[in-house]
Amino acid sequence: MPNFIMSYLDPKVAGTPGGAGNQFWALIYVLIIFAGVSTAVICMNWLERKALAHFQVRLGPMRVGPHGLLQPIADALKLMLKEDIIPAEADQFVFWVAPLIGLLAAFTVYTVIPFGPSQAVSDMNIGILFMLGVSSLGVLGIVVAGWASNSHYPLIGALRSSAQMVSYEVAMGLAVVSAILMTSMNASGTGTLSMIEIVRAQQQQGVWFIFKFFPLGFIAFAIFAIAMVAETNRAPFDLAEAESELTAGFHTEYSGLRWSLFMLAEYAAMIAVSSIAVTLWLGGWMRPFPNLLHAPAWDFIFSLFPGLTFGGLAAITFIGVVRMSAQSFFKIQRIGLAVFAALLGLLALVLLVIAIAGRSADTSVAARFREGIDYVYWFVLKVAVFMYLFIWYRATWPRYRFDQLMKIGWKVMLPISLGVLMLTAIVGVILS
Amino acid sequence: MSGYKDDSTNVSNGALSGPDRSHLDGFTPGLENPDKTYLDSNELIINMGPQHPATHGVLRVILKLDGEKVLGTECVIGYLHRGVEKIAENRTYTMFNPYVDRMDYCAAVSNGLGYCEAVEKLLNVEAPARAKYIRVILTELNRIASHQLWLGTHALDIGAMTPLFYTFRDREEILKIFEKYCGARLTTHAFRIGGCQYETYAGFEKDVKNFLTFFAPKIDEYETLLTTNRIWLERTRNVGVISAADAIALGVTGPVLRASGVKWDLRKAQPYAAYSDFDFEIPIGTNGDTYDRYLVRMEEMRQSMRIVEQAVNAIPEGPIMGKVPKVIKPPVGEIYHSIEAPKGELGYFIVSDGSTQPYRIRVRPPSFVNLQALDIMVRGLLVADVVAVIGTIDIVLGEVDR
Amino acid sequence: MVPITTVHYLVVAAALFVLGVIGVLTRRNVVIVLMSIELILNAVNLNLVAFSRMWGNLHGQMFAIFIVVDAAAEAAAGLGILIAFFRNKETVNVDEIDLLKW
Amino acid sequence: MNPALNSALNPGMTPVATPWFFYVLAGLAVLSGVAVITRRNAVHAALALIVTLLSVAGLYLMLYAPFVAGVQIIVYAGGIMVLFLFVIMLVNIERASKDRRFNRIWPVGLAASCALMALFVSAIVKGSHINDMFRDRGIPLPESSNTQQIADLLYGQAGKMGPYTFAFEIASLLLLVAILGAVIMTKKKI
Repeated sequence: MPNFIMSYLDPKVAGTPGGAGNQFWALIYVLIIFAGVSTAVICMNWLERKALAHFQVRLGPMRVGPHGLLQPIADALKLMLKEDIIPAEADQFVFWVAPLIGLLAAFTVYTVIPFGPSQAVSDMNIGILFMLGVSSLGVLGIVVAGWASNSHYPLIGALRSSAQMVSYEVAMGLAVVSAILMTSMNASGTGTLSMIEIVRAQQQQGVWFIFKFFPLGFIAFAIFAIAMVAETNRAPFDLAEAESELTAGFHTEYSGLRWSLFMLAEYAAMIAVSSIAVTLWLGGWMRPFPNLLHAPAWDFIFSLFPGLTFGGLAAITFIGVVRMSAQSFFKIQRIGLAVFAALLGLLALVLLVIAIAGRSADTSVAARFREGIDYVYWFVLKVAVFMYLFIWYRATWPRYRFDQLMKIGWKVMLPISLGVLMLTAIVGVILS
Repeated sequence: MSGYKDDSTNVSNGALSGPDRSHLDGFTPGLENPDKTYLDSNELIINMGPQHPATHGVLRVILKLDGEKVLGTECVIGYLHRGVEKIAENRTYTMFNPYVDRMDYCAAVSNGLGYCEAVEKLLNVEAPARAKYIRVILTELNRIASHQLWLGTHALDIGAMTPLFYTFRDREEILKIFEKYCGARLTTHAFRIGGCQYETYAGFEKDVKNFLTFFAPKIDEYETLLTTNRIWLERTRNVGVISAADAIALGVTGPVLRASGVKWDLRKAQPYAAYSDFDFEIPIGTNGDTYDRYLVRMEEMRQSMRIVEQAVNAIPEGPIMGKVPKVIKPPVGEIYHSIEAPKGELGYFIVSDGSTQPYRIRVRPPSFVNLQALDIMVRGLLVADVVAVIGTIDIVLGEVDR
Repeated sequence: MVPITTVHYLVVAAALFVLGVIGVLTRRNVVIVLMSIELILNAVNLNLVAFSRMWGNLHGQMFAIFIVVDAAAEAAAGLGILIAFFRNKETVNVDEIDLLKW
Repeated sequence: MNPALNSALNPGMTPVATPWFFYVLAGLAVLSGVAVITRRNAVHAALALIVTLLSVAGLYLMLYAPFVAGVQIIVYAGGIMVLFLFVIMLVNIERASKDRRFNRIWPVGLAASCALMALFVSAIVKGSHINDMFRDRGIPLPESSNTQQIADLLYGQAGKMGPYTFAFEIASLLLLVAILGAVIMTKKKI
């Protein structure tokens, strides 16, 4: 039934596939997102190892593929083929199911993340509430994994992690509420919990919420940015898996594929919380200055960015090819890197062609593609900044101690976020 | 856990004052009432080590925990015991010299210096001035290398990954000098009884001076990473506090003692080698906490650079070997000689029966003695602090177990 | 397929309620008894929300939200009592909780 | 235009999802409910309860109550159940897992529950078939503004109190009391 399949590409239909009840496209979106997030996690794996290595005056993976580009694939293969050990005294069923809980929680969140005004699986009326709720389910996987391992280090890691995530959720939730409060600063005085509507509210009010009521929006954003690091168990709040204290915390007893599922869940959760931050405070899919520079010419200029970015990456890769040692030992690596550069260049070319083809007509398929690419590009770019920050934190800071973590969560972040919430409400009432 | 005795190590109930435990808010780890804990459920007894990322080798610490709080610890050592002292009884004095390098393998040069000087004292010979200067240069370089290793691993234990790679990058330069001088990087066997075996290679002074100019900004680089880092401050300040009285009573030496405010450094107190010729300060701390120990060691690296600079500028010409007989046969007697190794007082007690082999050698390793302070330092703190304190004591298990 | 009506939801809610009651009346472990109470509360909530849809107003949903609040309070207090009890008696079985004071 | 899009454009009493979803969710809820009361291990029971809670949240979504569903997930599954798991880990369940599962009077309890079940069945049968009490009133309940309407009920529209504002404040007081009570009961020294 081509009608059923094509219905979503019809430019007259607005809304997300889930919202429009279009189950076929919703399923396609779910698959795209699953594949996309998995790929992003793999890229993130490579990027983290390389970036961390360069922070630390070393090279990182260099052997598997040119500049270690194939390293994540090799890692994934290794982890899949590795023996999956379940300790004899462990609770078999719970041990088996724990990583899946974390993974499910991390991936379910993506159903409401808006990569664009209609580039989301579903636009739920309670989007942000759903997101916070489901991402808080991830802690169950960790707690249960620590318990099921039937070993002391994982148990301590699990207890730490549950206390940590529960207490940082409070500050996180309050910061989110102050952003939601800002959505109601319009003529009708009605706010929204829908992720798409939150971005639209920023567009209507002409300001990203990070700059709204400066510095209130910024403080709320900072609270969220700190809490989300704690929420995802990353350095400097990685107490649940503190290597030097608890060997590996809650996943000490895990190995092979099951362990890699934990890692997948962790990185997926990182991307998910970064997406929340981007949606709530950094304008989601919007390009910079959508209201100030709204002429079609500006639209065209900004739509060139995706192509130019990939072009730049291709150029950097090509410089890498040229600079690579000419020894015959590196011949295959050189060819591989050149092919990679060519692929990137091709991608850049395709993106540029789409941008140019879709520049004028608003209803053509090319224009819709151009728009969609634009939205996803800006969204992903903003998320990528957060991903880089995660790596940067890890390279820079020592780890907090458990009591200090709790102190910061309850005695610093909670009062500040409460204060920001009240001030936002007061300022909003005064200004409206 | 069998073999775990809680009362044996409780120094604080005895003559010593013990660290300030006011942060325990009323909860006393109950030796009087060992079954009562926070939740009144059973305590958690966990084995930290012998295979654990943060115990610096094969130290095994049995931790008695109440949740995260440490009620008591017991160190189980001996996993790296090689019987170095016993081996000495079956080796000649010269043959035993390389063995001492294997004790504190992070500061092998200091070990060799202590042993050679002890035997020289027993033989009643003295190394020539040039040899003494070379010894000082190499020993101080080795002190810097040892402190670098300590800094990297200590920071890694507390969760900062990056300093480890910075310090290893810079330690490499020192190891290169060692390699050029004597062919070995880690267990150098740099000195011989009576002086040095090797004359310095051409360009030794230049290399050392290059290193000094190279390294001065690097210390500042480490300090920018850590010294004013808020998390680092919170993790190290008031952690693992040991008072001067406790430290002295436990026999703690080295930077751990000096951080508690005791100005005791054998290089000044009883100068050996050529240390009396040089002008340097002894950094001391005030609180005796982990942060003070960190600062003391950082400052010690700077002072070592000062010493090296003075020594390399004033290195005299002359022979490098004293008048030592081919076969070393010390007179009957005994001798104790100690030097200031990077980790503290490294002493050698040698009993000679007049033969070519020592009758008995007893080593007083600084790590072994300092490790005793672990229990008193970590009681009432959290698990994460145990790791930090093990790091700050700066133990090397090769030296603890010998 | 039969369209889903309010009655369907009522049947599910009744089943959950009875399961909860069975749990409360027969299990010994206090933790599981508390969980069974959560089952009962959920069954009630499901009924309220189903009726809310049936009548087409939101009062049932409001009640459901208040019951969730109540369940949170109940869980906190119940588990607090459980921990206090476990500290003194070293047991989590209801039929051993037979003293008013100890 | 396909029928699915049609239904999205006129929000009414059309089902959010197919009946198929209902049966899956209801089955999951009841089956894991059974697991809750029969599992010997408290952690298994807690996991089963989480499945029940999430299925019930799904049923709420089908009943046009997305906000209640969100609250259910965030408070029940994310908060209360973590608390339960935490407590299960704190109290020593080694002994509890070897004990008898059911108390001595379990036949009585089961009989009473069966009687309750019979009561429910009769009530539902009577209500649906004889009095036709449970017919749909056909009043639309818009899903897209559910949260806003609940907010109106809770906080009131601009300037005046809603019907539940006072109750809401009381509920927060109840939570405060519960927190204080839990703290006092569990902490020995305050």
